[in-house]
Amino acid sequence: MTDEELRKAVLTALASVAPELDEAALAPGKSFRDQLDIDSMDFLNYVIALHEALRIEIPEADQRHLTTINDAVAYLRRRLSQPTGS
Amino acid sequence: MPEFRMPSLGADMEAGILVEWLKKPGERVSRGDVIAVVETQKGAIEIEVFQPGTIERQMVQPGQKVAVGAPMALIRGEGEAAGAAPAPAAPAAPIPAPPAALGPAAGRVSPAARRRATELGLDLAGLLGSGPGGAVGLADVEAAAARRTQPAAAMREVIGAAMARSKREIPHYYLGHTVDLEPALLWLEAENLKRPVAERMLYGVLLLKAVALALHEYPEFNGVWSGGRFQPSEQINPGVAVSLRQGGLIAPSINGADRLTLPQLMAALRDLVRRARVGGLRSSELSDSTITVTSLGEQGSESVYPVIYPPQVAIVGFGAVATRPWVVDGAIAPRRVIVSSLAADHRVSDGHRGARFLAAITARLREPDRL
Amino acid sequence: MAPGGKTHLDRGHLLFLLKEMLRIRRFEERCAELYSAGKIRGFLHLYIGEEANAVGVMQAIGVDDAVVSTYREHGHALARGIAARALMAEMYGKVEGVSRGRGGSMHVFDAGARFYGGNAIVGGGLPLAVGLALADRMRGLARVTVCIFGEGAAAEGAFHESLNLAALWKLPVLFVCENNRYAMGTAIEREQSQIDLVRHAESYGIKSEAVDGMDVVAVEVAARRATAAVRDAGAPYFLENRTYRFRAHSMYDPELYRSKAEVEEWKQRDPISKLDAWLRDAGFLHPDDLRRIEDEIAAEIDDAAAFAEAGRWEPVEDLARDVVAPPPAPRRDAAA
Amino acid sequence: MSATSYREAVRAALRDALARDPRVFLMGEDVGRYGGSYACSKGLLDEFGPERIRDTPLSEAGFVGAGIGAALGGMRPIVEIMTVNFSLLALDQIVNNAATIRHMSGGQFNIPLVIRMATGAGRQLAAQHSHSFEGWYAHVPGIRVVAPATLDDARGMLWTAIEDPNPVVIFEHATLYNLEGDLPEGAGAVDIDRARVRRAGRDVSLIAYGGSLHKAMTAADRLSAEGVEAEVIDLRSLRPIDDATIMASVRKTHRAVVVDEGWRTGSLAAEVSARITEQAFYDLDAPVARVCTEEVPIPYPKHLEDAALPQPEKIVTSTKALMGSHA
Repeated sequence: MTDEELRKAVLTALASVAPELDEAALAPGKSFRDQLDIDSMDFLNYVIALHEALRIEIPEADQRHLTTINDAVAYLRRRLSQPTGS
Repeated sequence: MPEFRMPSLGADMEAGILVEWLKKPGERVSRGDVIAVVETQKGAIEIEVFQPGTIERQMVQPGQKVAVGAPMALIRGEGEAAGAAPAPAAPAAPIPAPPAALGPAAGRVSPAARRRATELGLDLAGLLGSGPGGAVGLADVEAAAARRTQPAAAMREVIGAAMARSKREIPHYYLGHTVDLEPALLWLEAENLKRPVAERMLYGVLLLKAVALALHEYPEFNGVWSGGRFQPSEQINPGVAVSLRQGGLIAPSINGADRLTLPQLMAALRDLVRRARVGGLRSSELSDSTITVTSLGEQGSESVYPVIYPPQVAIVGFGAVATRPWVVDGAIAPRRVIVSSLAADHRVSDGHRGARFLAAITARLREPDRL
Repeated sequence: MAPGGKTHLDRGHLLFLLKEMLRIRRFEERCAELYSAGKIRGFLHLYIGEEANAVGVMQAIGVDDAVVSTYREHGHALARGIAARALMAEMYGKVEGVSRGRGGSMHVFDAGARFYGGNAIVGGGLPLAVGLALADRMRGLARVTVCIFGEGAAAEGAFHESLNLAALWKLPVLFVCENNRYAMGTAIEREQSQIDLVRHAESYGIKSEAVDGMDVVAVEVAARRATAAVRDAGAPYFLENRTYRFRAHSMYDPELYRSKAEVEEWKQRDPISKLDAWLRDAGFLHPDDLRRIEDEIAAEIDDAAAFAEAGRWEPVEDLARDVVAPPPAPRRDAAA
Repeated sequence: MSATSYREAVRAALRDALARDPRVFLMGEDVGRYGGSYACSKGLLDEFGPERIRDTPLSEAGFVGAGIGAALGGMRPIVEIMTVNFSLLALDQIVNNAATIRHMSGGQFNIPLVIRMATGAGRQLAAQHSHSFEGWYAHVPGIRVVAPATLDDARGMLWTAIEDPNPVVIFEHATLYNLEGDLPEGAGAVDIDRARVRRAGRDVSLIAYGGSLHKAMTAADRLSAEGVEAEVIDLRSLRPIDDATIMASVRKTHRAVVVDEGWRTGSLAAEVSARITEQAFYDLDAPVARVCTEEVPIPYPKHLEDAALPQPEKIVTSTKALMGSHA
């Protein structure tokens, strides 16, 4: 997957919990938890959405790598290039 | 023959507008079946039937505004003869007039409002009028349009009315208690490690379950104030305050939370939050709560001083999880703690019992594996 | 013939008077026929029997003077010089009519002839005449306004107000009351406490006289005397022309209010027959002359009717035309 | 700017017109020696002489008709009828002659005549001297009808009316003659075609004219204190009615209250209301309301007269009723 495709996937997962999301207004390097008022339930649903879309397991400890668009793309690129742990 | 009547979906609801019937005449319905969708100030809500039987006749049509308690349909019970209703000409009967209580202007829409609604593609059927004589005016249409994109406005009114009533009528008392959450969180983290992402749990579930279980010992916090007295509830149905993305909040209940396992409770909570945020709550989920649990920890507030949602008599709040120096076994150690709080109705309970109720919640959280 | 001054009773003038009266009579007879044929509609008040008054009075005024008349004004208009074509076209309601067809029989207006209606509210024209004369007075113009009305108007407040004003302000108005004895169907004895109308005018200090309205020469003589007095004194004058209409008030009425015998009696005094007989007796009128006059009149009226028939209807899009005049120039905005 | 009164503004306008055009003259009952029933022409007799400041007998039909005749005869008469109540005696001349002659002469004759009259109630003059028949006159095509409600208009409408080739009836509300205010030194002619927004607002349009304008303004002040911003429209011209200004306001505010001292039935307010429903129906957010005089001959006692007439309180009440729960 290209970075652009990954970015799309992250935004899609995010939009499932924050439908009013305006991509243009989102700073890609900053935590969207504050920008989009994402609470832990939203965040969990976002992670689950990523998990379902990309079919990768995301350990709880790794969730902190998913809080900005840029971090998430980088993390997912890394994860997808490794053989899946499952 | 029993009548199906417009249910009261909240303390401030006076009427609802029938959006659609989901069951047709002649169809069998069981207790709990969703029979219709009704538009309220809170949004479209599915309403259930509690009377098993067969729908004999629908008495109101979509678009009609129906006062709380007004009959909407006739339901023929098991073994009851068809046509027992004294309405042989029923199918040809004209649509009943709206209840007189709605006033002469009910259903009136100003020309400007009608045009604006057309422009906005807004369905006028759901609107309550604030114009002269209760007619729907331009402002009502604009407000409805704003609500559509920002439901907060109408909800704010509902919350405001309920909270004002609460503060006016309920003599609140408040208690706070700091809970050492370290054991519970450690247990949860270990548990989550074993679980695939879709089955992970949030610590809020532990809090909810602890409250539900503690209510077994303190039933005076579980129930409603009705008819001038407290009516305890057999069922433990904690309402969970869910903040909505557009603002406002709603507190649907998880019925029988005390009997659900943590994973079941987590699933129920996830489902509830999702449905609360996209719409699609059931009427009973909004009217069945026997107590409310609210958590504002995510926003960093250390403690919450909540307001009771009438007709309930208590609300339990949780603040943020914070790491604090804590004395453990005579030595100071960093521990993650949380402040629990209780607002309760003095007409029903006293601070003494309230303090013990909070202590019981704390005790449950100390033994997470037993939750 | 010069306005005012003495009447010159030569043959030519007498034949002219005869012809003028005949023109009016034949014109109106044709109008009655065209009314019956549906070409003319609305009210049509015929002047037949009263022609001596219009013809006699009009001899006394000049082109600068003004005429204010009533709804029984075809005779006045023709005698004043308004073309039969334009008058007939007005009867038809055609654009070519003297009032562009907007007025019809009752509302003949002609700026060129200074002919100010065609006023169909009884008594309504008298104040207008007072105002026209007031304007002349204020503008220093030595003109006379002739104001013609019936005896029915003498019972209206406007009659008394106007006579009072004209006398009070000494305005050059010649009031000509054509007393045909019936205010529509009400005989003068049944509507006036003082049937000698001259005395009403005299009570305002207005010089007044009664004249035989069935005698064109008598009317002309009196009218010349009256206009001369108006010009000389710069004050109003009042003529009561005692006359009679031979036909109904409007086109048709059952004439329950007067006897056939009375009508027949007055017809013996027909001003046209009377002048015709007098001219024959005096040897002024040869039968060929009368035939020629009648032929000329018939040709004129045929022409007028054909002209009216061929006239145009105003487009309905112009309905609101001439309700108000456009304002003169852009105005300063008060908010500016 | 200089302090002046409505009466003085009318007088200044008369003096100006008499000085500017020798065809202009003033005619009416007691306009000369007496100085005008409302003292509008006081002093003009000395200045312009008895020919041009012409006292008339009590002959309304006579002198109004004479005014029409004089206009036909090339003059520019200003006829003062002492009050609208007496104008009924001249109604025939105004309606049957002034209004019709241009049309029924096929456009041959204009009637450049100005008729001024005092109108309205409010001074305990009882039933025969308190009429408001502006609406009757405004009913008639062929005349123009204006109602100056301000000093500017009292000063400026007359000259424009005199220049107009049509008969213009000017209604001066009798309670306005003592109205005081400032008038610019160079104040002069103003249009007589358009309504004017006297106060801008967003919530409701109060449409008034003449004496009622000031009641509407008072009501607007009170409404503002309660959070309702009323736009006040001064009709100024009652025929023709300036639909554009009215509709622009109603399209903005979506609500209208028409204030009219005439009786409600068949009133000018009815006309304005009908036009709004014809032209701005889909902009309305509430029914058009009217505040008119009660259907009773105006009584003599002050409390009853007050109760009969439109008042600021009634305007406020009617407006609030239109606002529903928004006020």
